[in-house]
Amino acid sequence: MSFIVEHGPALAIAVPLMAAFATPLISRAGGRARNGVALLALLLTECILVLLFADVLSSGVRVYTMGATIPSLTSPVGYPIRIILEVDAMSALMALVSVTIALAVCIYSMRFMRSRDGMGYYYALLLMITVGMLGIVMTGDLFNMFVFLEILSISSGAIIAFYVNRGEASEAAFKYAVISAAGALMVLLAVCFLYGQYNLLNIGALAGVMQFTFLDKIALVLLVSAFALKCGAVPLHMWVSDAYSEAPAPISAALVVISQASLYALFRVCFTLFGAMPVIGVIGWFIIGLGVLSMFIGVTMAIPQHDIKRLMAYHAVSQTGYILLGLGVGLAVLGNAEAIGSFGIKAMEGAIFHMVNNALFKGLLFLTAGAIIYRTGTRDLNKLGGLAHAMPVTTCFFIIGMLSIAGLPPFNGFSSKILIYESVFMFSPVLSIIAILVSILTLASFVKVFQSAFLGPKRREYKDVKEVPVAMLIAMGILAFFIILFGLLPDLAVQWLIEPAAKALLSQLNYVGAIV
Amino acid sequence: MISLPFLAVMVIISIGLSAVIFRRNLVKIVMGTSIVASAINLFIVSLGYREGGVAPIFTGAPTLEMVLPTPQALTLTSIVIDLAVTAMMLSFAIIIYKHYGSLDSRKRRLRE
Amino acid sequence: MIRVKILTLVLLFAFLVACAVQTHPFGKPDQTFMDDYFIQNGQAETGSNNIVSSVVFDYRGFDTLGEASILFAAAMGVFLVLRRVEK
Amino acid sequence: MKRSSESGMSVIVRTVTCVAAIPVIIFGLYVIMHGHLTPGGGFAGGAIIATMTALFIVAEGGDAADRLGRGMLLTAESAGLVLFALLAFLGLRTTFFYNFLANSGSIFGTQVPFGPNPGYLETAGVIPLMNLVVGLEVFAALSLVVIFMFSYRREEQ
Repeated sequence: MSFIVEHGPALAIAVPLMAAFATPLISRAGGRARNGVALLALLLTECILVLLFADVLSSGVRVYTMGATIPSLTSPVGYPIRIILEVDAMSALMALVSVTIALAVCIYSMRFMRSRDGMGYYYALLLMITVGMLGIVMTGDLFNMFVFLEILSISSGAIIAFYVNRGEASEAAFKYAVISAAGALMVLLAVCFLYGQYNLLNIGALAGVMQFTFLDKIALVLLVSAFALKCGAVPLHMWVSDAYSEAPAPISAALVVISQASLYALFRVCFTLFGAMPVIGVIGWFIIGLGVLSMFIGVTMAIPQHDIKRLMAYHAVSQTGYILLGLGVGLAVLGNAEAIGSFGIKAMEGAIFHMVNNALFKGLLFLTAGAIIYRTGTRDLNKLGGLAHAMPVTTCFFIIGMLSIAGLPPFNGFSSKILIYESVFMFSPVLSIIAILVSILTLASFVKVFQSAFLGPKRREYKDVKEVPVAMLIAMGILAFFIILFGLLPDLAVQWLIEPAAKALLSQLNYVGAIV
Repeated sequence: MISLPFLAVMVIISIGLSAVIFRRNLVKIVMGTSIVASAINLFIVSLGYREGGVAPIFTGAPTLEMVLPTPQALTLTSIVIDLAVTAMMLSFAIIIYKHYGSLDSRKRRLRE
Repeated sequence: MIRVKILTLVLLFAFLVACAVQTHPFGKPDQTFMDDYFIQNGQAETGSNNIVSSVVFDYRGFDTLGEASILFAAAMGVFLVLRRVEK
Repeated sequence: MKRSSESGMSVIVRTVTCVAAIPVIIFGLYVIMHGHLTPGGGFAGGAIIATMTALFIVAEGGDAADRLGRGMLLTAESAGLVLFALLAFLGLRTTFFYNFLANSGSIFGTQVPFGPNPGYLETAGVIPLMNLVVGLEVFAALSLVVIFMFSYRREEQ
């Protein structure tokens, strides 16, 4: 047990990686074996991460030095020379969420994608996506983060183009690939600037020696814009709607978590790498601006859509805005201990909680959209109707997701949004009012979807439609279970999961101190 | 004081960017990103140059004054990544050509 | 429209040149302690004459694993995209 | 209808390709195996050998792309990566990616004196082994990418 915890960070990345490498070989033995191995690898990773999370909660930051004589030997000569994985509460939480969603996506894909060809490649890429997400959230090395960002971009880009018979899918994938390449090159250029000055690549060590010269500020700007591009904040959201709506439905759910990984990278850079910069508040305001724009434009563009997945894609942009708003408020008051204590930490808790919740309810909604497509074969809301009679369980899951994303009690979206509203109100009432307004618009938009897809008389062309297979229901059930759990016990969730993560993000010195 | 190699890198990055911004042909967009990536590789390598240094390899090394090894390792990684990205984008371009019979980005929803 | 694009490009170029001006003079890196460590101790610790190799496969081996898996992901992606699909 | 690129190029090109194959492959293997002594390594050497696949397809024409064993190359790619990860796992008694063979006295474990030396093959621990498996993986992956792209174009005509 202690062996697993000690080597946990490396094992959590290596296990799905190994499974991905072996997938083309195992595919020869048949689809069942391949699915089993993928599922097993993800379950194993989940177990490792649960142990790791428990350990991080009790004993603080865990570092893992690749290839050193002992894992905790980070700086043998006063500075790190090897790649170091660094897991604090925030990383562990994000890793846990990523793998949970990946698990649900994997179970869902077993039935959803069953009759398609090329499934060996699909599962290999799904596992690679998991590896990329885990790598980004757990690595403590800037260049390593770039490498994992590229793994994530390439594997998700390929899998967006899964339906090669549709021209739009390959177009969306091309767009996504160009955008990802641009973002990754910006990250690489920023890494070059930092390396050229300090001859270091480790995030913690760099944060310790940072002088905030002109080039450092350029690097910060490049990193912030690259990760904002990758998470789909508004002025840079042009890829989101295409990529989410053209990807297979389970992958749309995974794409939500991919944006969360980029958000994690954004906040790791802002709070840890540049946390001591005197003018970091400006970046905070910039992120608040991005957040408000994303919230508002995302939801207004969602309302007129009649393609169910495109509509949900714009809502994903809008929900990203809430997270950016909350963490931006935290960043804007970072230097001010009093403000942090009174509302800053609450705003960040709300944002991190919303990050978790967003992955859950957005994932659930995309999976229900997939269920609708699986049975009816259309994404057009005008052609749908009366599905509540035929698919009662899916309808229930959709209602749960809908009420949760709109922030109605007793679901988890309410708990996180109320934290954001309260704390942002103390910072600036106008922002809080905009957030509430957006929430109402979200509800209106989803009521429209619910009404046109599920309510109404049973349509003649869908008279053979029945409930989706049980594997898909299990996958949706896992997410719905966590939504209800976090909705009913928000205090416990905040106390045990969210608060340590927010504190970890704020305590830059702990992160740096674990390295040097 | 500006160093010529760094200026050259920036010029090449601008050439690549201009290809991405002005060209409508998908293959030329791919070429543009590839040029930018190569320019950044050049930048990493030139960051690690030390005057009078030789390659950091001890087999028959004439002197112990060596250039920095880490940038070369990073460049190796980033070359392979660039190769993978280019292969991926080219195969998307192949599919798009198959569907629309053209590589012009103006013909469809796709704008830069 | 074309003017906006040219203006964007000129601004980007100016921005990049400003960065190049701020970078250290070519051939004289500011700090070299990490790389000097590799040159001094790489041969003893890993036994490899080629320090770049020892950085690639030992000190930064995890990057290389990531790099190899990127190639794997790209190959899988190309096969997935260019597979035979019955219509 | 067969174009010239379908049925291959002239007999001169094909003969030269066959003649060139041996030195190119040997040079690739040399670059891979001497990765810890001279410039190069698994990535460069694998790419050198993979150029042979591309040259072969160009010279022999489209049908050659189908004759090359895709299944075997796919196996080689996966096997190379699995072995690479396994070599990293074997160091897990100390840490992931620990160079457990260096200076150990066993295979590739000879101690090397500091400073310039003529280069001894039996050094560097797991680095030569990793070079080898990475070379295998890179060769297989690049060859497969080339083959897939080439034969896809043919199927569409």
